[in-house]
Amino acid sequence: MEFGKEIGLKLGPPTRNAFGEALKELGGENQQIVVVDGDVGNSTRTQYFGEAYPDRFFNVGIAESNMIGVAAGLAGAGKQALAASFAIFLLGNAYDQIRMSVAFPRLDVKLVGSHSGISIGEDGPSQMGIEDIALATSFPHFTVLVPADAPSTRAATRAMFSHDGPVYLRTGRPKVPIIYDGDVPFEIGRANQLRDGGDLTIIACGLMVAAALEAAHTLSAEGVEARVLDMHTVKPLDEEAVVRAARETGAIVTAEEHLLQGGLGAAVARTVSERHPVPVHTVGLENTYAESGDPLALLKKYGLMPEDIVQAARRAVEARRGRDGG
Amino acid sequence: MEFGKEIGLKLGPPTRNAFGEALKELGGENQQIVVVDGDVGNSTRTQYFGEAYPDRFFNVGIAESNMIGVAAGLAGAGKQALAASFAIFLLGNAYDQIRMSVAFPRLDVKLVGSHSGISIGEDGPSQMGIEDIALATSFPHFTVLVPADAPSTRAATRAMFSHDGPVYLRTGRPKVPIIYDGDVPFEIGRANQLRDGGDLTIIACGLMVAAALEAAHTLSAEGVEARVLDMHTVKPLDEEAVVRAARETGAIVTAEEHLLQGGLGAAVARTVSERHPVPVHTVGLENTYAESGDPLALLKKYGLMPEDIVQAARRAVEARRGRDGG
Amino acid sequence: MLCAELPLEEDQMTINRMKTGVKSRSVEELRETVWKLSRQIMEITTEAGSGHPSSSLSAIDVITALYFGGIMRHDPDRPQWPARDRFILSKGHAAPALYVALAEAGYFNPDLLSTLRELGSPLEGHPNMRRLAGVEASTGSLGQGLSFALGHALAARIDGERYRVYCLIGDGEADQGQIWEAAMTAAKYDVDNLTAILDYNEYQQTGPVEKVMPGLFPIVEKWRAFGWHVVEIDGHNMEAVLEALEAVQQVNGQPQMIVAHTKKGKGLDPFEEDDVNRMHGEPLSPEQLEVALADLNEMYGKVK
Amino acid sequence: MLCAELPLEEDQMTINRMKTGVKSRSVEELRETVWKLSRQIMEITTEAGSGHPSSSLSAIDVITALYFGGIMRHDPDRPQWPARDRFILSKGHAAPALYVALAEAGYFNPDLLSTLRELGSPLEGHPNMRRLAGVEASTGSLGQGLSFALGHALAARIDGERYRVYCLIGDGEADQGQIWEAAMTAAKYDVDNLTAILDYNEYQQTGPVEKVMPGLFPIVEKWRAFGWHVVEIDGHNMEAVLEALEAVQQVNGQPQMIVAHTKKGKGLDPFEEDDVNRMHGEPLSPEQLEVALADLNEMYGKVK
Ligand SMILES: Cc1ncc(C[n+]2csc(CCOP(=O)(O)OP(=O)(O)O)c2C)c(N)n1
Ligand SMILES: Cc1ncc(C[n+]2csc(CCOP(=O)(O)OP(=O)(O)O)c2C)c(N)n1
Ligand SMILES: [Mg+2]
Ligand SMILES: [Mg+2]
Repeated sequence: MEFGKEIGLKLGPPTRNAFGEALKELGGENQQIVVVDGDVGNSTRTQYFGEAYPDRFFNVGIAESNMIGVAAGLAGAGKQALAASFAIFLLGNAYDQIRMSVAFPRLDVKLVGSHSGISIGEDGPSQMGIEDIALATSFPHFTVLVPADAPSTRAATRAMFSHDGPVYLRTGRPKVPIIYDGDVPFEIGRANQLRDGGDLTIIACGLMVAAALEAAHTLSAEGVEARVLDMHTVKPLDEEAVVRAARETGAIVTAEEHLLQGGLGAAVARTVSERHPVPVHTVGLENTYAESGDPLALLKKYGLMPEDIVQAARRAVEARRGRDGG
Repeated sequence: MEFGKEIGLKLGPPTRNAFGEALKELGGENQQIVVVDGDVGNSTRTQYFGEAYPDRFFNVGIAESNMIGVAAGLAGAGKQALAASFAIFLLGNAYDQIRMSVAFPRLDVKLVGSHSGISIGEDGPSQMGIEDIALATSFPHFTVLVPADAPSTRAATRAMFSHDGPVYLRTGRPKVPIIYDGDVPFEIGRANQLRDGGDLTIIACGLMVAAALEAAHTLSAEGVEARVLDMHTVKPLDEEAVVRAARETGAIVTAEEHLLQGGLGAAVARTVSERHPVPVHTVGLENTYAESGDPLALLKKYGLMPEDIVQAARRAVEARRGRDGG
Repeated sequence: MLCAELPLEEDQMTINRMKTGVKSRSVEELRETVWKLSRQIMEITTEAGSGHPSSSLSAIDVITALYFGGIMRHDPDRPQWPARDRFILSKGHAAPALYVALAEAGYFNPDLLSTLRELGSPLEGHPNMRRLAGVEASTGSLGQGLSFALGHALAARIDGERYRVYCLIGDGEADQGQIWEAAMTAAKYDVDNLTAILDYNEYQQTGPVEKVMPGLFPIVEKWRAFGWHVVEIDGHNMEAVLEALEAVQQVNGQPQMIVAHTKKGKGLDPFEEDDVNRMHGEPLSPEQLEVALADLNEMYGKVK
Repeated sequence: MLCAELPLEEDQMTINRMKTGVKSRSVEELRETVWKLSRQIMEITTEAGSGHPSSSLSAIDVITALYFGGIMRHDPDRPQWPARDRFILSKGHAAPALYVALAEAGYFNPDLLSTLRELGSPLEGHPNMRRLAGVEASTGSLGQGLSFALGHALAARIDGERYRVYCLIGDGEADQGQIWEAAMTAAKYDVDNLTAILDYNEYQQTGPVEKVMPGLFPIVEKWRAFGWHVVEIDGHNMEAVLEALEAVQQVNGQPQMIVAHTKKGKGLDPFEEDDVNRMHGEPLSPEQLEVALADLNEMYGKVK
């Protein structure tokens, strides 16, 4: 997805690839890591690990519920177990298994969902994970990571295994712009500020971080300066960064490749309304499934373009001014 | 749960019973209604229907995924199909089946989840539905009903079958106070205002409506007058009532027997921050599972008592004053 | 490999075939149809640049027999006809096979085929029952269709209708527990108007069933132990397919499973050459398409 | 009904029993233990006023044999001992049976038993592995334990450990597709350190299996078709239980299923009188408890 071209962002590899490579690396460093696949390792890229460490790789077939149970049992026996599938098949077909066998006992299971969002394109809505963030954040004690690009996905994968307890990591299928080309700051629970500005804050995750940067550029030309936060950890939310944004910029726009219900925007709105009420406008899928089609055409049709963030930003700034003046 | 005793509320039957009776009645009126059970009909009370209309009642065993598929197929063939189980087993074990076979094709399937909340008590967290609202509201086009008492559950059950399309109805296990003893206004998507007040609005659903009324009574003695809304429809949310509450009372408290993540409070916060930012304080389960124990003792320990609403209300009013004054 | 257990007299077969609303085709015509639809499957997925041609090809003989062999009573002019027989494509990624059959039957204008997977086209990557006449179920998440088919079959019982429900599942798809839940429940309710066909093409997404889930074997014994009447056939032999589909209609009080031995892209070089996963989820490149179409023509005696 | 397929020599049985960290009991002592633990199950659930005594009673002989018959190597002083054998109670609602066994073995003070289901007690309504030593898995949502047990069994393989994993599932629980997913996968990986026991008490929540899910029959053929070594026994006959549990340890390259024919509250009047669901999920009233305890004493020759 070529967002941010005009501000010099270069297209990098898909985040699922970055994850797969990092996982393989980690597998070499840590013998306790085991991987369970639901027969989609060539899609999620756990295959890289599987080929390198076949003795620690278990393909349980197209059976996501069982995949989670097996991973949980491996963790119960002391392993760091990772299970991966398409985001929606993982969280949707094994929700209760994750709840009962992973989240409730807080076992050290790492979950990775590929094929997130609508940017998978032609395969269509049955394969699109647009509710995975809502599902994953619903689990008490869970950590939910939505990295924006390949380098930060690599960092997220490492951070995930350094963290003791259940983590969900969201990856995507298309190539995405490189946000972090040098140093990659990645601390779980700590937003990365990519740009500062005093008129509003755009809080984004995943693919939408590049869109947010592009939007900020457009807004700047209009004289509106936006702070941009890469909220790579959706849970636990970096509430301090959110409250600071509310206090210092007075208006917030969120952007995510996900349903608005239960997503990043909803989490931000809850924090803001409790701790420092300011206008929060949300960009995401509004109560709808998408359809098959070209990824970019879909992002346009369903309102997930930089331009949609720009418009939300204008509305948010307008709303702030209304309040300030009123 | 004897909330609201001092304001004259009388304990009525559990909402699951009211649902079961209404379903049986409707079964007599409408031959197109069929029911699918996951071998818990004596818990969900679909048994009443099953005994009256055995030819239209299918018990598929302890297999919630299949239960949803069968119900969806029956709906595909023109039936009004209802499937019921414990809230978490229904939504958690069959999330993807509901998504793919019900929500996406918008089939006329009615889902009913009993054993919601932590007030089921001793059976403990594995049986408690505390994420069902988050899961059900995540489905595009879904209608999600959380009635407060037996009479409105009866009305909700009827409304559900008058509505064309997927509906989730949440019921509970304990006896709950009667809120509506005469006329029961129940329009899907339209909140019921149970009390007016100018200092804040308490928006509640399910069992917490009675708690909200009791809290409002306590607050009144302190000179704080609360509007109370029974938000029996969590989706689609009555945004107009919410915005009116924000505009007219300037502060909001939400109360639900559910995780805060993805629940009523999050939906209200999202609407308010986009359309009329004011303080919203939320009462519910904060990122935790509960445990086994006496229902009332659990509600106390996990902060779901009228007193917890009162405290949140004080904080919200305080926050509003800070803003008004600041 | 043919072992349909209830062979029928010629007469009875003819009568059964006449039930359909669509003119039923001779075995020779059916082979011709398979040839045509196979072409289309490969062409439209190559044109779309994505999709699952090999998963569609393995099922096309069965689907052709169902829609055009006089097996299913259906009427393209009345897709919602209450008494119609139903076909549920549980392995939804084989959507192209369903689309070309529906177009051939007249459910929609065949011109639409070339819009496969384009934004705005009702021919989505996986079947969407809300957008395309003749599609009975929205599928794409594996494991769900058999339960859905069972729901339809039970509805027939309530309504006193005599329609039959056919459901096609993948062999890899049978990894899913929901398939076995549905199998058990179908046996409980003795639904004999439900026929499942297992597209036993021996490959799943990442490799051969033999490697990915040998636990699926022995497949016939499994379905028998789950209370089903099981028939095993060569799923690319039209006579065998027809005979099995006829035969199962005579079974009383039991759901029926036809295990159809098939291949992903049988006889077509680009597929035959791949022993990893027989090009699962990969369209042919234009060059491969040319080779495959030539192979197909040869197989069907179409060489000019 | 006993048909353990690999009978052992007396010697071998004794050797196997000696593996355990806990002193193993004689058959007579084990019967005595069953008597004691059965009492406790009924007493603590009646005191708690809720719970599943009948579901616990049907499984108590098997659990007793596992923990005290020299079958499992385990050590109450080292509940996390890496080489321990594991017991996973998949049908988590039988928690009382697990709790009384763990208390008897010395995992915790038996005084705790009377706090069952009270706020603050680690003896929750369903097992919580984070709160009680000896509990290997948090369960309560049916269908999940066998996958979890399989995970443990695979971990042993990676680590070169020789521990065994035992998993108890309900007959109704086998309605769940995940059970069959796990069954298939266990067969794929030839895990012979995994033994499942099916508590075949013939009742589920709303009625007899016969009525609720006759599709579960024939159960032995199903597990065989899924690649398991199957043994069928009388689950209330201690010799038979021990013999089966010994025998399956000799099986190579295959997971094993012991189908244990049991009863919910065998021989105890209040349960025997209920032919709806044998008091599923209902504790005995104090009066019923008295009757049931008297029946139990009689069965075990404890009448004074
Ligand atoms: C629940 C679910 N998990 C994973 C997938 C991804 N997927 C699509 S096709 C496929 C392989 C299916 O194999 P099989 O059933 O043998 O079908 P074939 O293509 O061989 O006919 C997989 C795993 C899916 N669609 N649904
Ligand atoms: C996923 C799930 N669905 C439903 C239930 C509710 N439930 C608890 S016990 C039970 C019956 C279990 O029957 P069976 O497995 O035969 O156990 P038994 O008590 O007879 O040993 C049911 C349905 C549950 N615990 N989990
Ligand atoms: Mg296949
Ligand atoms: Mg049972």
